[in-house]
Amino acid sequence: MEKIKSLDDLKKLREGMQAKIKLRESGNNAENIVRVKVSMSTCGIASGAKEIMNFMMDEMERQAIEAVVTQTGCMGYCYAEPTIEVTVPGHDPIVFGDVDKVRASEIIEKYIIHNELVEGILPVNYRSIDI
Amino acid sequence: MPKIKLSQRTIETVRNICASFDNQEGELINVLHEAQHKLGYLPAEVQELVAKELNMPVAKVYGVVTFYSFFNMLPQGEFPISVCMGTACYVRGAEQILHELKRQLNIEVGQTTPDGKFSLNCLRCVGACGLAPVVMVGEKVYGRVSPQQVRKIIADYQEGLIKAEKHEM
Amino acid sequence: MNMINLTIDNRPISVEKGTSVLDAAAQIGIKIPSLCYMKLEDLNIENKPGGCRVCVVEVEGRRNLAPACCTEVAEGMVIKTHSMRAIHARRTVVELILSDHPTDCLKCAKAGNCDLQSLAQHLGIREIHYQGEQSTFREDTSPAIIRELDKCIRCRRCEMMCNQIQSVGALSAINRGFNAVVSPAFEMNLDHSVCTYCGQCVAVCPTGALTEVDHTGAVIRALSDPTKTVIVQTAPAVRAALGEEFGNDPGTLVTGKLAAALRRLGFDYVFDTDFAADLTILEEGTELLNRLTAYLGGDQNVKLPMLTSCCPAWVKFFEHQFPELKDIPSSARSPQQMFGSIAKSYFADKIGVNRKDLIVVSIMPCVAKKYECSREEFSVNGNPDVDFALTTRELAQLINLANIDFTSLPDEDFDNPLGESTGAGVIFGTTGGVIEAAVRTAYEVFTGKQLERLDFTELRGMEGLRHATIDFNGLPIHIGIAHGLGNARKLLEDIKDGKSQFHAIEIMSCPGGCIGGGGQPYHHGNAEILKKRQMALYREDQGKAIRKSHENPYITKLYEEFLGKPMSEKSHHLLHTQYFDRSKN
Amino acid sequence: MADYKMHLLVCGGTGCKASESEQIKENLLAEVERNGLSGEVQVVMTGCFGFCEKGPIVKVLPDNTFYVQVKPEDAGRIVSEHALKGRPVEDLLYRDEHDLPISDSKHMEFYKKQVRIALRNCGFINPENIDEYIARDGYAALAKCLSEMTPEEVVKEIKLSGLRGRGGGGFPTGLKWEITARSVADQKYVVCNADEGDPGAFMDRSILEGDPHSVIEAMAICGYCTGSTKGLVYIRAEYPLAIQRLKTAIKQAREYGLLGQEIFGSSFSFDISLRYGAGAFVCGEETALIHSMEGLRGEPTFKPPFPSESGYLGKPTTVNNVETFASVPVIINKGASFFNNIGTEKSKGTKVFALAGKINNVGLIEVPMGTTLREVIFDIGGGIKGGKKFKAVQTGGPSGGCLTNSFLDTPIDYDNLISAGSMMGSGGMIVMDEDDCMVSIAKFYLEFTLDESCGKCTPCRIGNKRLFEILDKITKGLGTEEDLSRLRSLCKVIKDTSLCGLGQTSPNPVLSTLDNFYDEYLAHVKDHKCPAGQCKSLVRYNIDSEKCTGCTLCFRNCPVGAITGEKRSAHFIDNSICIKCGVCYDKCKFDAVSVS
Repeated sequence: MEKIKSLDDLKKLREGMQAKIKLRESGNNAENIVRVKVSMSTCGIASGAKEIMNFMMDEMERQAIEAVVTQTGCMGYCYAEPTIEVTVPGHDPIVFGDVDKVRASEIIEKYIIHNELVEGILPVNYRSIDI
Repeated sequence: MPKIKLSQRTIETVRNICASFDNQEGELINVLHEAQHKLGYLPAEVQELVAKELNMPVAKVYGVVTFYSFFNMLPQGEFPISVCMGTACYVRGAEQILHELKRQLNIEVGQTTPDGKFSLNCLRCVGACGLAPVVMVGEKVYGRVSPQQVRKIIADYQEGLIKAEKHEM
Repeated sequence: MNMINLTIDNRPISVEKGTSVLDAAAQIGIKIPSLCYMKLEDLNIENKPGGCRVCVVEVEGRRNLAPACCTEVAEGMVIKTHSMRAIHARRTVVELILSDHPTDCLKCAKAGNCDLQSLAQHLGIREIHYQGEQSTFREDTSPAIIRELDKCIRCRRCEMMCNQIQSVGALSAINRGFNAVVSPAFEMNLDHSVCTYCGQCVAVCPTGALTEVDHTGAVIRALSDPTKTVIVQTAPAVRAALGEEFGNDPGTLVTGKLAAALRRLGFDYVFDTDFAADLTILEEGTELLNRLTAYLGGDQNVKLPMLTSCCPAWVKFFEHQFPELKDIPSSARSPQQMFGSIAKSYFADKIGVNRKDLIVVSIMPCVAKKYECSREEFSVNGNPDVDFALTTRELAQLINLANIDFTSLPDEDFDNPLGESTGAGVIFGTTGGVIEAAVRTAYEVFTGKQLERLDFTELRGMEGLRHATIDFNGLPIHIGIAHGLGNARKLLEDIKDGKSQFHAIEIMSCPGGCIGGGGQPYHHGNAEILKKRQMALYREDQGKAIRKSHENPYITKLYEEFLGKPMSEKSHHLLHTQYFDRSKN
Repeated sequence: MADYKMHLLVCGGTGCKASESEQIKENLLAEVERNGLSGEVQVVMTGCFGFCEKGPIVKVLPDNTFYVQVKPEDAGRIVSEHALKGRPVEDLLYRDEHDLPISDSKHMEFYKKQVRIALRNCGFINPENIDEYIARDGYAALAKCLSEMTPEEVVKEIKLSGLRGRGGGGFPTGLKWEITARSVADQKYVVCNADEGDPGAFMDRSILEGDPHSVIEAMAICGYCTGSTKGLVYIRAEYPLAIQRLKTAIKQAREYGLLGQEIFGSSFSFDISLRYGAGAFVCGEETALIHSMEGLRGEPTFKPPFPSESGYLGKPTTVNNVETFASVPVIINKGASFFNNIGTEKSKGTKVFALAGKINNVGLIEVPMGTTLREVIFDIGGGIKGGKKFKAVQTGGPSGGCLTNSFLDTPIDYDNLISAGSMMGSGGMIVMDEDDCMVSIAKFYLEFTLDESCGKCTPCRIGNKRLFEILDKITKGLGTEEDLSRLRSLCKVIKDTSLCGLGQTSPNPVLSTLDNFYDEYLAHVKDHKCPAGQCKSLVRYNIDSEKCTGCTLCFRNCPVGAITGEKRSAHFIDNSICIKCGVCYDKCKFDAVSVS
């Protein structure tokens, strides 16, 4: 890995990363990729988040859905672990809670493919500071 | 206390751990962590060896081992079971879970079953309050445990569905 | 100097910055009660865990009460030491301590000398409002020390002495919360530990949790056995402290009354360990001169510096902690053991008593002496050279039992031949004394000249580590002195690293030497007492007609009649010993 | 399969469910069908919106319209107006403080109830990927400090922000840094206290698991300000995942040169290593923590000297907790005024709380200081589980107290919680309902303190033991009224005389329950009754012979054979044998077992 030696280096790296993310998120014209974030905190993992993450990866690969599945930290919805956030290109991210394999398949079959919402939506109820 | 004789391999393991921390007295807790991780528990003989390697009184080592609840001087069961006794778990019925575990395993807190399979302990909050009440078997966390589930969890281990971590001793 | 102004109990006071509230109050005669806190001024010994919370006081503007021992004065502080809040808290804290205490004071070894007992009395505690479970422990009896932890109040003084001062490390706080206590590793008995039996834990324990093993019963039994001849020896430091047990001021010399009391107790012969101290000087001094001569002659294998070996706790210390150095200390036995050995051979023959029928009792300022006389190498066919070692405190107990009014006793002399001693033998009881005694003899033997002055003030004092150079007729002899085993450790580390410049080193385990021994009347944290005892010994030395060991006529006679010369084969057999590596067990 | 153009989200939170959200969903579905929109509009039940006082709630996607206090009969209008014609139903819209309707919920005031500063990246970024952290302005604060600000300016900024220690004490962070900065020494240390020990608090774990770089960055900033080149994280060994993430993050930061020598080409060097706790709650106290890091028993020592002057290995040491550090980069990036504009007069910024216990939305939240307990528990937390009655909320862990109904509208900040008889602590909030016996809760906390006391000072070692014994006596029905005054008196002395924070605050759970639930204590000692029915010794199980069908289920499940009776005839419980396990009560299908 290159060392970051100055503020400028950092800015460059940051801009590069942001552009990449923007590309991903602006959806309509660029990367048409579904993004799934799995909350992998202690609670999440204890409730089976790892299995769900693997399941989502395998299942989407099997169905040839272009998707990136990543892990993230605690989203704060401990009562509904495992939780995942799904961003379908062109739509706001949606968080689903209590995701087991059945619900995960539903999310893929119905929401990701057909934009049909399924049970288990956790409405976002906070504001994060803008970066 | 029954005396045990450390195998040459164990002696080497402990010496290497101490050496990896430069035999510094100030690294005692890190050394003990590492030793327990490798050996499963910290019998008197291991503490004596650590004291010798770090060039410090064994009474002091023992003083530290007995201060921290994480350190064990007795071998734990093949599957150490810990019940979280944090407040969230408590108000959501951890006591009943503990009661049920004691009943099922027929041991008290701090004891190990005669076959050496299970030991039972209480744990401070593990911070998985969203899943209260929480039971840990080894490093695996079981959340929202009901007394009814206890039998099933124990059975899984008893039938060998889940394998234990192996320690040197 | 930076002065701080504050008010204590409505009285303004100005004290040096850094002073504790406890000390500041003491300066204007306000004695705030404390318990765990202990300080031996000038000896660098302070126990300040801030744990007992007895000394709490009210500080204006502060949310909670402040422990006077740990709290430093601050400008403008307003302190109330006896507000209702402070008194209530203090009493509650003491009640709590008592609620976890056996309170069997009437039959406790420490009764009358117990800090907790006096505190409860001081605070007028008549009821314990909070009763509950008490912590209980197994009693531990070793050859010298009894641990009765039910009486432990967790002041941690013993732990501090054992670790910070003595660097022995036999004791540590273990467990936590209500189960916390001070103990050897794995809660084993002391005799399974590296304990040296120096007894400093006993000396500072505020309660009856740590006491010496009581041998008074055995001595009474021996004294009343008509088939036994019972003789007694008494160590130098005892005469400078025993009086305290009977209300004398610290530093009062009671040598004559001591001899009288022992005689009234029924001992057949009343002797003096000082005699054996003189004997030690001849043996040890000769050994030193031999080593020096060899060294000056170019012998590379000679072990220098030579270390003294009178102190049994010190011997056990290096056997555990520095076994690789066990060839360095003098092979001379301690005065107690030399006495026992001579008594059961030379003296027994002289009076025609079989050694089995001769009982040797010693009165020592020390608890380790109990252990020393039980060491296997100091017995012949299972019969120990010294049968019982009593502490100064136990002797006081015996005197009381025998209905002797100590203070009104006449002064009497010791018996001969083992009761005659010189000033050199007397100062064995204080730090620096053994080496000064040795120098007095070694100088004259080595140089063949008379000393012009006998008081080597450069070797005296209370500093933990001291050194001096004595001119042996053009040959500078470097001498080191350590008291307290922690200080001794420093010198030993230097020797181990080959950095020591000394020719001879004197080591005593207890702070101040034997005058501060674990078997002496309790000092209750007052270092002045130790200093006064030290001065008393120097006074006794000053008053002696003979002040050099080699001039003791009975010593000369002993060599003529029995031993031949110092370091002879006979002395080797009777007066010297060997050391063991105890690091393995 | 259909491709929906519009989604109607109906809140399925407990609160909303209680107010007919099921019916709303049914009606909406019927209306959609009736209007022939089945293929275009989907009706879904969701989790709690966390806005229960305005429930039931219906949200429309994709335009984010937010309908509040919806009634089942409103379904028709929502479908016919909004779904069919694209016109929001005005009178169902949420109105702001000026009574203006807000259609796009993104602009709703409500979302300001939770503002995530410390948690800004948790659940957003992949914690094991430093690039994602950098993309969200990560390490920009450190870069700014090193290239544009002097250490004094950084300390000034932190002081100005009003940030106070989030670990419980609330000591001003900037001041702490300044003291260390002023201390002269050849080596100084920055310590992150990650020995999160309050039962029911897990915010530090979440931050370390979800955003470890924010802590690393802040520690480096602190090092720069105070003149320290070494950082240590003291972390609970019980947090293996947090340890692993932190290790990964440190490694990545080193690879990028963000830790190590001459960071950002400046002359400042800084690195971090880990130290592990070993299961001693008292090590959360900073002097105990330092002793533990030195390899000793974690016993606290008297302050002063404070760690800022003499800490780890006797060197000046700044100790801050995880959440405090996590807030620092934001303050530097966005300025002190951004931070001090949030919160109350003396408590600035936001605070993370871990909601747990008898609450619906157990989870991690972050709210501005000054938010009320009511908003936290009922809005964000979704109210009490199972529709039970709120009884108390415990804040501050074993050092805190239990707050009742009357404190629900108290704005949360350091000082208000203390004057209410509790404290902020690290931010655990355990909600209790009518089934919780407050004497037992006090006893539970005392038992915890007893287990965790280091045993060094008398009041904590013996005093708490005696407190526990008295409470135990009371829960067994053996207490007297005199015991209550004895409790109070002993509590005061323990607070007044204990050596460290653990002992000084350990009586709080007892005192606050004595203050707020005295009647409950009285019931135990005078009537020998436990109103919540939790104290087993005071409870009797009985079988109502009228209701009992003799199904033998209780008989078969009783672990001690206390139940007798013939099949198909009424059963009886022998209370001399009964161990009050409650199995019979749980098992009975006919409601025949009663508790008294």
